[in-house]
Amino acid sequence: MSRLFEGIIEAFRLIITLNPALLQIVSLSLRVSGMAVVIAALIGIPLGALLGLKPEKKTRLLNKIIFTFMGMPPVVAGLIIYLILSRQGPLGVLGLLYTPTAMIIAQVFLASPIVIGLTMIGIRARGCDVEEMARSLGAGSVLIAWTVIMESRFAILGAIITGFSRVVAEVGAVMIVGGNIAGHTRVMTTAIVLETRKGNFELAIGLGLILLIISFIINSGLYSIQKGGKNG
Amino acid sequence: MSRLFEGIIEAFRLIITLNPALLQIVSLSLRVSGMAVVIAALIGIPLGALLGLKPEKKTRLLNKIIFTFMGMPPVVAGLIIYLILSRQGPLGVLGLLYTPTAMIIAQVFLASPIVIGLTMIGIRARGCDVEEMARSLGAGSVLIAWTVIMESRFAILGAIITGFSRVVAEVGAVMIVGGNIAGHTRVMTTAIVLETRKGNFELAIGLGLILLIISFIINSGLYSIQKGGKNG
Amino acid sequence: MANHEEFLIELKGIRKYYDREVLHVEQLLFKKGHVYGVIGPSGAGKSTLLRIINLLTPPDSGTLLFHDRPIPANGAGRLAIQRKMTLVFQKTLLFKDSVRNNVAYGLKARGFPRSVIDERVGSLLKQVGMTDLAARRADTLSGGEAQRVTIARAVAFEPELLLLDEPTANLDPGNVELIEEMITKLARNKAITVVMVTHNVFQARRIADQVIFINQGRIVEMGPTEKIFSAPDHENTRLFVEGRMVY
Amino acid sequence: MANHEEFLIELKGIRKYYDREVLHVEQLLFKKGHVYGVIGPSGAGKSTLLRIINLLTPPDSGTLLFHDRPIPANGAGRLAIQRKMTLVFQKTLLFKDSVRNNVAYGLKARGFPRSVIDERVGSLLKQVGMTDLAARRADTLSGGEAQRVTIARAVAFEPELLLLDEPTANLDPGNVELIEEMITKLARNKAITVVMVTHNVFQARRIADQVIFINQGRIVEMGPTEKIFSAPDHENTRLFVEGRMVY
Amino acid sequence: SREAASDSEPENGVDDETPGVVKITDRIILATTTSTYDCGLLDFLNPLFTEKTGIEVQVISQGTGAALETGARGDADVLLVHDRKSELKLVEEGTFIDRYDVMYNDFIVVGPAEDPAGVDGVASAVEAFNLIAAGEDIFVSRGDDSGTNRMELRLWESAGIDPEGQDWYLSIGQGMGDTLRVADESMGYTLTDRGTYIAIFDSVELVIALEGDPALFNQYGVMAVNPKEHPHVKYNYALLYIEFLMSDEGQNLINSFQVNGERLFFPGYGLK
Ligand SMILES: Nc1ncnc2c1ncn2[C@@H]1O[C@H](COP(=O)(O)OP(=O)(O)OP(=O)(O)O)[C@@H](O)[C@H]1O
Ligand SMILES: Nc1ncnc2c1ncn2[C@@H]1O[C@H](COP(=O)(O)OP(=O)(O)OP(=O)(O)O)[C@@H](O)[C@H]1O
Ligand SMILES: [Mg+2]
Ligand SMILES: [Mg+2]
Repeated sequence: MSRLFEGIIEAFRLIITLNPALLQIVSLSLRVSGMAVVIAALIGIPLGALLGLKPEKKTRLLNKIIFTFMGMPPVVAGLIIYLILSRQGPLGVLGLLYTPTAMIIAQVFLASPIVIGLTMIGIRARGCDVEEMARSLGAGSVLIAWTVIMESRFAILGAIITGFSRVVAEVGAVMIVGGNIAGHTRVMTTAIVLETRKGNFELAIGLGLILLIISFIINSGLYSIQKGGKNG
Repeated sequence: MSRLFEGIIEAFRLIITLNPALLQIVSLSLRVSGMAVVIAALIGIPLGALLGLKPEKKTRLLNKIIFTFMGMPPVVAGLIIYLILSRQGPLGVLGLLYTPTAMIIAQVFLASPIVIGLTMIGIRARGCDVEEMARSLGAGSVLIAWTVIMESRFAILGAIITGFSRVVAEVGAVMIVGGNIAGHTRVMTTAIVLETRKGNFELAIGLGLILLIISFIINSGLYSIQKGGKNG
Repeated sequence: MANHEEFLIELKGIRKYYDREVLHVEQLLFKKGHVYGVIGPSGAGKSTLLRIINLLTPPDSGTLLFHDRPIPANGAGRLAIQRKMTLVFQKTLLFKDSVRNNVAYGLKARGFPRSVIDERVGSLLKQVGMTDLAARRADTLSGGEAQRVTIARAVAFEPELLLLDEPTANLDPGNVELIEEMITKLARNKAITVVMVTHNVFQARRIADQVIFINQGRIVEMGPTEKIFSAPDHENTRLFVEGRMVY
Repeated sequence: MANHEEFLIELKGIRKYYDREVLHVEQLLFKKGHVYGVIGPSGAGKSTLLRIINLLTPPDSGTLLFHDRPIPANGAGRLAIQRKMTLVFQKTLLFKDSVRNNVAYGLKARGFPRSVIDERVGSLLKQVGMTDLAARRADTLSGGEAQRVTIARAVAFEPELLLLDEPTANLDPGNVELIEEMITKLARNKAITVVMVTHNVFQARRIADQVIFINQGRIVEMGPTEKIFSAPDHENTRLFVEGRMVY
Repeated sequence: SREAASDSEPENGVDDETPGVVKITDRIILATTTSTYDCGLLDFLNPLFTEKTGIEVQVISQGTGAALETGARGDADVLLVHDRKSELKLVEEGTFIDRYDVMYNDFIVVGPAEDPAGVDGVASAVEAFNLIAAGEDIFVSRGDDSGTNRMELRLWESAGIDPEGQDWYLSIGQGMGDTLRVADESMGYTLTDRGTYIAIFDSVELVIALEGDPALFNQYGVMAVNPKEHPHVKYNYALLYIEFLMSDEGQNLINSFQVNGERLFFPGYGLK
């Protein structure tokens, strides 16, 4: 176990001494997963709200499909995006493979079903009553949506956090479409896998801890936004 | 793209002809992830319900910690379980490494925070009122918990499905603690990674599709249980 | 029949089914500036009627006319009409927000300027005796407090048609009087049409010009308040207002 | 004062604060088999009082005695006492289940045999006129229907203490009479103690033996019903019951 | 048999474990690199060993570093890896014993068919690396401290070039198969072991740019985990496995193994 401590200490030493390579990896992780979650939220929250306001009977099949897509293996998502973006693929000319953009696309693909599905569940609890109240008070569709979302904001926060958790911890897709190129597309999780491959298990765990701490800080931030949003 | 079709057809041919190796892999996937989710649900639903009934202010730190653990990279979870179960680790004598049991342990570790966190969110929406009503009607703590859970069953179904999705699609942890040993600890996702590594992308995607179809069937099953649970 | 122009809203052949027919209204007309009391036993279809008028529940057949024109199925035209009316739900529902923001909601939806909003909200909270609790989160209010806030929220933007579903069910006599005064004043001074469902026949008698008695989804009788209470055409109406209807 | 043994429940020095003090009861005693009417303006603390008695809201100070013994803080003893009483919430809450299962809930919680449950539920649904809707999902009921179901659910297991928070607020005169009869019968025939909060002073007058008037968290006056209504000690009591209290 | 091994059967990871009628009496865990496993060699050899001994071989294929670490922790019984220097060091330290040079193949430089750096016709790897660096053509490095990666870094050193951090030098920290795919997609060069290249030859457009340089020799070793360090390991069975691989039969089998019509490994020690 002492080696475990060494590994963790080594990881923290790297962070505390502001090791540029590690900082760059951390910042790329956050940019990629952050951007992916923002996009997934912009897609998923309105869509989830829409579905959540429909009677459950009508959306049953769609629900099941969305839930199923939550279980998309990241490797498969990565491969699909890879085949599309690869030189021979339909969008090969864009030259997006092995770029952060490709990683964002793959993560949006993975996070969206989660945000949609969990938003929908959250809004089902009392969304319809809120929608009717808002409508009766003369709200247009944008304000109705906003109101419904704000009334379920704790559940939607959960949807966003769950989506973020999935992508920031995910390695299969970003590895395939990003290529884990040092200084270019290497993120925390791919770095962890690399250290694992090299047999530096303890350093890998140390990096994992750093990732968790960062997640914790981000979660706390999201939490306070949610609280502050409407006199919490 | 024609190769993609070939790969998908090949995957389905394997399933339709009841290829024993593939069937064995599928069944192991389901047994491992199914068992992990059952355990995670047994841990997570009561715990989540308990937290969801507490005033949000009191559980804020705990919430954040649970949300953070949702973002545990599977590789790191796998490494931690590995170091514990490894011959030199504290539980090495049990000889659990590279067994399905080890894989279940790792997946429970990954699924529990999701089930806890999402159950908690689901129950917050109206759990306290329901709890008080049940208490006032003379329910003991078991019946109270049951009632609260049944009243939020749609949200809890979502929690279970999200947990299952995460672990059935996960590869980092089962690869490390299971070892992807053919005929013994190889599951769908590790098989997909193996095929990917060998360049058989199309077969990998085909296997991914099969996994998604299985997820779909399971989701549909869970759905009808939820509907049947208490007269629709 | 009176000049057609006076009619604010008209229901024609409206029917609503759930597991059975719960509402069947051949024709119903509401005049501008009048106060209508809707009475009837539990489950008669009163709330369903209000919800249909407020365009929340689509009827299974029939049409609604607003100022003599059919209401568009969707789009800006429908929203414009929806904005001319509002419904205070039987089941009090406030947004998880401050009391002040709840009352301001309809005004904000209509794009009123901030200063007008502040002023109206302030004055309304005062009228319903909730000034002290303006900053309170709405979900901590007592039953009667919440009910007063929903009423303030509904009248804030002075709708042409105010639909009230048992709005004083949780209020004590003093507060009931206060709300009743407020409502009758709105009808008189601003020509607001009020349709109020109430199980309290005395209340209907106090404030309504016209009373509609509904039973088992049908309008049994509609007429001037005094007539309904003193000389109703139907036996059931008499039994109901005397509290002697047997179920 | 009467023989101590008659007291079912006693409150001593109970105080509850939120942002301010909302309830402060020096002493309050409820006798077995009596019907108490609790009246008072909106926000007076009536619901808070019932919730404290039902052990749902812990008071910030003071003690509750049940049959002269303090109520244990938790464990089987507390559950046993909790099972001897029940509260019909002001805000109607039914479980997302059939009407029948809702009414059966308290019986199931107490482990009544299936046959007894079926029989009681059937008879109660008949009493409140809901037999036809027994299989209906509770969340599709009308306001008054739901309210009747909550009352049936509460009386099904014949609690020693029945706490009612505006239980007929959404009911029409005929149904109100029905429920009132049911409640007074329970008190008379089964010696059930009833504490009923109502904003309807006439109702309090009709059914209560004793009336408690609460204002701003304090018990202003408590006494036999006729005394409170005809010769109250306090000016405010008189103003309130006459509906002339000014806020 | 040779036929079965030389068609595409072994590439099919799903199809490869049809349990024979052999009665399994015990199991050992073999930690190995992806290069020996993914090409199907072990799926070809191991059933024959099981048939002989009744011992099932459970294969865990990892990066070389992870495989060595797994062995060092006592979580495997026997290892088949290709990082001779580290292996010998660990044997010296007593972590592993009974190490033998079991087989070898060679590294090759592969690149796009257009050969932008003009490597074709060059005889030495160092020279080829010089040309790639001079033309700033893309070079994909495994960057995972594996045997292949160390070999590549030695070649850069010999060429007197420090490619680290250069725009054209992509260090990706992945396995050989993945590295070949990245090189293929980014139209770059890379250094690979011949086995992996032949195994995935089908799915990439890369061609061999340079081969045959004696400097590109790739030795595989087999060794057992030292039972003195880890008393629970199945040392006797591990020895049986090592004996099997080193036997004439085993060596012949290795020699006969083909993928895509090409021999992937040569028995024994290469640099005689
Ligand atoms: N969670 C809370 N936080 C702050 N104030 C509260 C909270 N709950 C209740 N109150 C306040 O306590 C006071 C008493 O509430 P209570 O519900 O007991 O009133 P009530 O007498 O039942 O009134 P009503 O007749 O309107 O139902 C009210 O002013 C209410 O706003
Ligand atoms: N979604 C639904 N499914 C089935 N029946 C419904 C549904 N909604 C309402 N109903 C039934 O329609 C009837 C009329 O309901 P409505 O709410 O209009 O009654 P109401 O006159 O307002 O009664 P109350 O005075 O009790 O509020 C009731 O019997 C009710 O049970
Ligand atoms: Mg109604
Ligand atoms: Mg109250």
